[in-house]
Amino acid sequence: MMPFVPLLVILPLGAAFCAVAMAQVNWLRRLTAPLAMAVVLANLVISAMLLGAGDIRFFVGGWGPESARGIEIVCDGLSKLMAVTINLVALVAFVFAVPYMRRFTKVWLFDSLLLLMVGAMNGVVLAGDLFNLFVFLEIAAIASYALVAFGCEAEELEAAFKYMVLGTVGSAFILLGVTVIYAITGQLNMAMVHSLLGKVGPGGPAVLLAAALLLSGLALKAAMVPFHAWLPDAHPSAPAPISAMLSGVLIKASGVYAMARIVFNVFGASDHLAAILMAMGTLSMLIGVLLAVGQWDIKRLLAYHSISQMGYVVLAIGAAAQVASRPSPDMALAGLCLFGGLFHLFNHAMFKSLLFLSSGAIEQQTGTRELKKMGGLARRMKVTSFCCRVGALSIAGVPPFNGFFSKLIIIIALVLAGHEVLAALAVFVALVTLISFIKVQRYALEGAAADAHAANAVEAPVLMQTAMVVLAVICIVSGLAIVPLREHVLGPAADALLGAGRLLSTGGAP
Amino acid sequence: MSEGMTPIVKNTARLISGFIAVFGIYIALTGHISPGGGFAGGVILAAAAVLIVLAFGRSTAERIFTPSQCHLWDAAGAGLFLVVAMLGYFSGGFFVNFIAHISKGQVGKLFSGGTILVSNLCILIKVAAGLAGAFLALSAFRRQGVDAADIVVEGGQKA
Amino acid sequence: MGMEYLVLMLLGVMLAAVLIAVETDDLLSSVIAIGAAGFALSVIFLLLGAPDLAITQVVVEAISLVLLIRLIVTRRDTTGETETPRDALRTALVMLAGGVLICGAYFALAGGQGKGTIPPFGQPVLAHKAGDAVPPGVAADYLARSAEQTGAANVVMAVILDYRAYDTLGEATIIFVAILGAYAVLRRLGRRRDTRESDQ
Amino acid sequence: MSTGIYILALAVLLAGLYAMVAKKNIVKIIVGLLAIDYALNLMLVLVGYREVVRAGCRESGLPPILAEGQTPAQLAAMAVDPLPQAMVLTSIVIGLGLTALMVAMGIRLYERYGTFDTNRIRRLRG
Repeated sequence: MMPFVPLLVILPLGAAFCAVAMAQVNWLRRLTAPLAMAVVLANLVISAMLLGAGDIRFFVGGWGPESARGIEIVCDGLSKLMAVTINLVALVAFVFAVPYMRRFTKVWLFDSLLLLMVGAMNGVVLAGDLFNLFVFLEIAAIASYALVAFGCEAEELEAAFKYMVLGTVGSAFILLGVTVIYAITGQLNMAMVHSLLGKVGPGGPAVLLAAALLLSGLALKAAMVPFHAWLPDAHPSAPAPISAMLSGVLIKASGVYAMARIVFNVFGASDHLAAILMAMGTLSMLIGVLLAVGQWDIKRLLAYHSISQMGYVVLAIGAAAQVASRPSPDMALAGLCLFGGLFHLFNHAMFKSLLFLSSGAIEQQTGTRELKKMGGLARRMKVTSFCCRVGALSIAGVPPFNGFFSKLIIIIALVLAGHEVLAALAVFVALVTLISFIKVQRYALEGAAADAHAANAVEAPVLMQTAMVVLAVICIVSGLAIVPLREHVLGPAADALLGAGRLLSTGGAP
Repeated sequence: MSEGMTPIVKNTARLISGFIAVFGIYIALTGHISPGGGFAGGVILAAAAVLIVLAFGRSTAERIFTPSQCHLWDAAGAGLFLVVAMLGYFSGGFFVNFIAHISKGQVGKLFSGGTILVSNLCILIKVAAGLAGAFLALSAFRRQGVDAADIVVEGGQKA
Repeated sequence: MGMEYLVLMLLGVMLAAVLIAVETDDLLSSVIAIGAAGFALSVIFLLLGAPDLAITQVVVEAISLVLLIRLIVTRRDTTGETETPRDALRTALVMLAGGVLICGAYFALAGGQGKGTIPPFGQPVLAHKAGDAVPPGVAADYLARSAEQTGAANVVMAVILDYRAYDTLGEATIIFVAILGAYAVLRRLGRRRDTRESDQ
Repeated sequence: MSTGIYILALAVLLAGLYAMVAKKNIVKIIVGLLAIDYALNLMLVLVGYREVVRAGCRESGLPPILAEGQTPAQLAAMAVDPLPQAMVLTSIVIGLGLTALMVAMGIRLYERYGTFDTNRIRRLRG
């Protein structure tokens, strides 16, 4: 299995280079989308096969483990979970994009930019080296800036520019944090840095400075609440498959994943970091949902819900860090928190992509994003409305769907960890989410058509339906298959984070 | 002709651009033994192209290098770099400096450092073509009149 | 020793140039001032033993200046800056963040050899002495063994294109993706007109 | 003294941050991006800089390039850190790419709105 790991990054990057070259030849230009789909499918197969293999450490350039001279690619449980999520959503987005992107010019640019973004996100989740992580974060970010502006309309350019300014500030903080870490330890390899930070004293001022810089930079990328201003503009402005990718995986891979990796595997879970994560998570959860309730633009509403739902994940991860940093940590409880958080992360990738794709289908068929102008779509767009309903029920946490289980686990874990108030807040947010999505159902799918466009809407093309149905099925199945998922995917992912935490709590902590 | 700058600038550019290009290639070729490297060389080579675009105007420059060619070379350079990296797969890893495993050459001479020389050349091609193409695309948006006409059409349709 | 003062002086020049660039009203002066800061930076690189970076910084600076001047030269922005209450809030926020950052950096730097601080200027982890908590790091290895392991005399190139070539793949991809993005943004029309008309 | 160098570099960073977040002109924002980039690159190089004691007096470290007649051991004892320089090279490239993309967006925004002032470029609510 080992030689296949770097292919997750190389294949999309190489395919993107090929796609650009192919697009310069007339008869090859149409083949970029099939090439992209084939490559992402291959990636999905590889990452699914990796699930069965153990943890893999791959040293690029053949420089062995003894000195960390080269760059290390780490493929542990968490990386595998993220890789499967990324490639699954990317494949669905590519399939959806074939009919959807017909309206746009130069689709080959879209294909190669999206391929580069997918490759870069795979690189992020496989990185075992801090600077390498930063480089791939930056590729994914730059590709997403360009993709948000892909329509070249005034609002899209404005949103992309705003996104780009804040994203660049975030990257600057991350690079400064990496600089400080390198200055203290002289290493960039995450495992090496972790053991050396234990030696120089984890509570030292420089270590705290580095942690603050890295966390605030990554929080900007993850759109946690004090830093969330760009998200509600950027995500709705992008074309629908890109909105699905951005909300579905980019904020997770380059925000939440990197945050969890750095808190647990580089600095080691500690009380301050856990408190920061929990505060950010709670604030995002509450403020995101409260801002979402008043929205009438369907894509903006979904974008605000992304902030709120990512708040759940960060809150759960923070609670896990808090439990793991206690004097006598209850690792089973920390594992439960992480299990809930990571399960919600996976579920959110599925249902939020589904919702963005169905909103894209609705926008294309009715020509509007305003909820008030829609209406009665359930009769005219049966498949799309079915999928939209599945997504809405999942995100609202209605029992048989996956969102219910992950929220339930997070709430139980919070209660067990002694945070009853936060658990109550989480329940409250779930209720508000439900209300907000009842509004979507009421105005978009039920009732009478508000104007001629909505009245004349027809069902979306077959490929778009296929993409949405695949995600809807996953939403239903993953809710029911929770036990095997925990066994094979989510359990190893939580262990990957807690493994290092356990080392720290028995070994080097002061 | 109105396009481009004055004849003085054009003649100077004609004289100098070749030297700039050669210097860029030199910087890239000797990257592994002296300061420089593929990226700096590529930017210098692109500077020669930028000089041509600025001095002679966009349409004259497009007779020498078209945007399509720039894309092609850009992708080819990046692809070749990846191919060099992938060749290492046969000697047991990714990005292995397989040439240096066979023969390192004499340190400080041109043919040393294995794949470093080849990679520098790939990056030179990639960066030069990419930046030259980007500058061509940017200079298409020079005149305000054209841009303004576009707004009216677009805005009219949007409203 | 004198070099430290030279660097400090050049840094002062750089800071002044950046402040002028940020605060001046004329956009062309602003761009030229930031260019001056960039060239001062390349001299600092040269003084600090980084000739590779000095060369790259000079040429990149030249290209970025051409790009920026291309942006402003035919586009006159006659409107003055409009001030809103939000701007004052943002300025205050930046000042606050800056104060926190400077304080944090001061504490992270102070204490010299203390535990968990950044090593003082001129004595990085690389210049390890016996008894330090942290071993000399990966860089010592690169310096001592790159000629033998890669055959390249320029250690920076050996690091970039051999030890850490995977990063360089990322670097090449970054410039590729940025240029591709610029192309995407610069398309005259993002959406096809015919389909849009038939939609409406 | 040595702290002063770091603090000055951070001051450049803050000036850039101020321009990026609080300034209302697209050109000023790009200028701020460049300034942030300079400061970050400078921080990295400062972190890798090293003074050596030769014949009793302190001298600046050598560039990490093996010159004629030098042995790798001498280099290891006296050269500055090559790894931050490699990182800076990547960071410079990132800065150039971001600048190119921002200039492209600035041109399009000017074309759509007829101004560089972001207070007038405000159709979105957030």
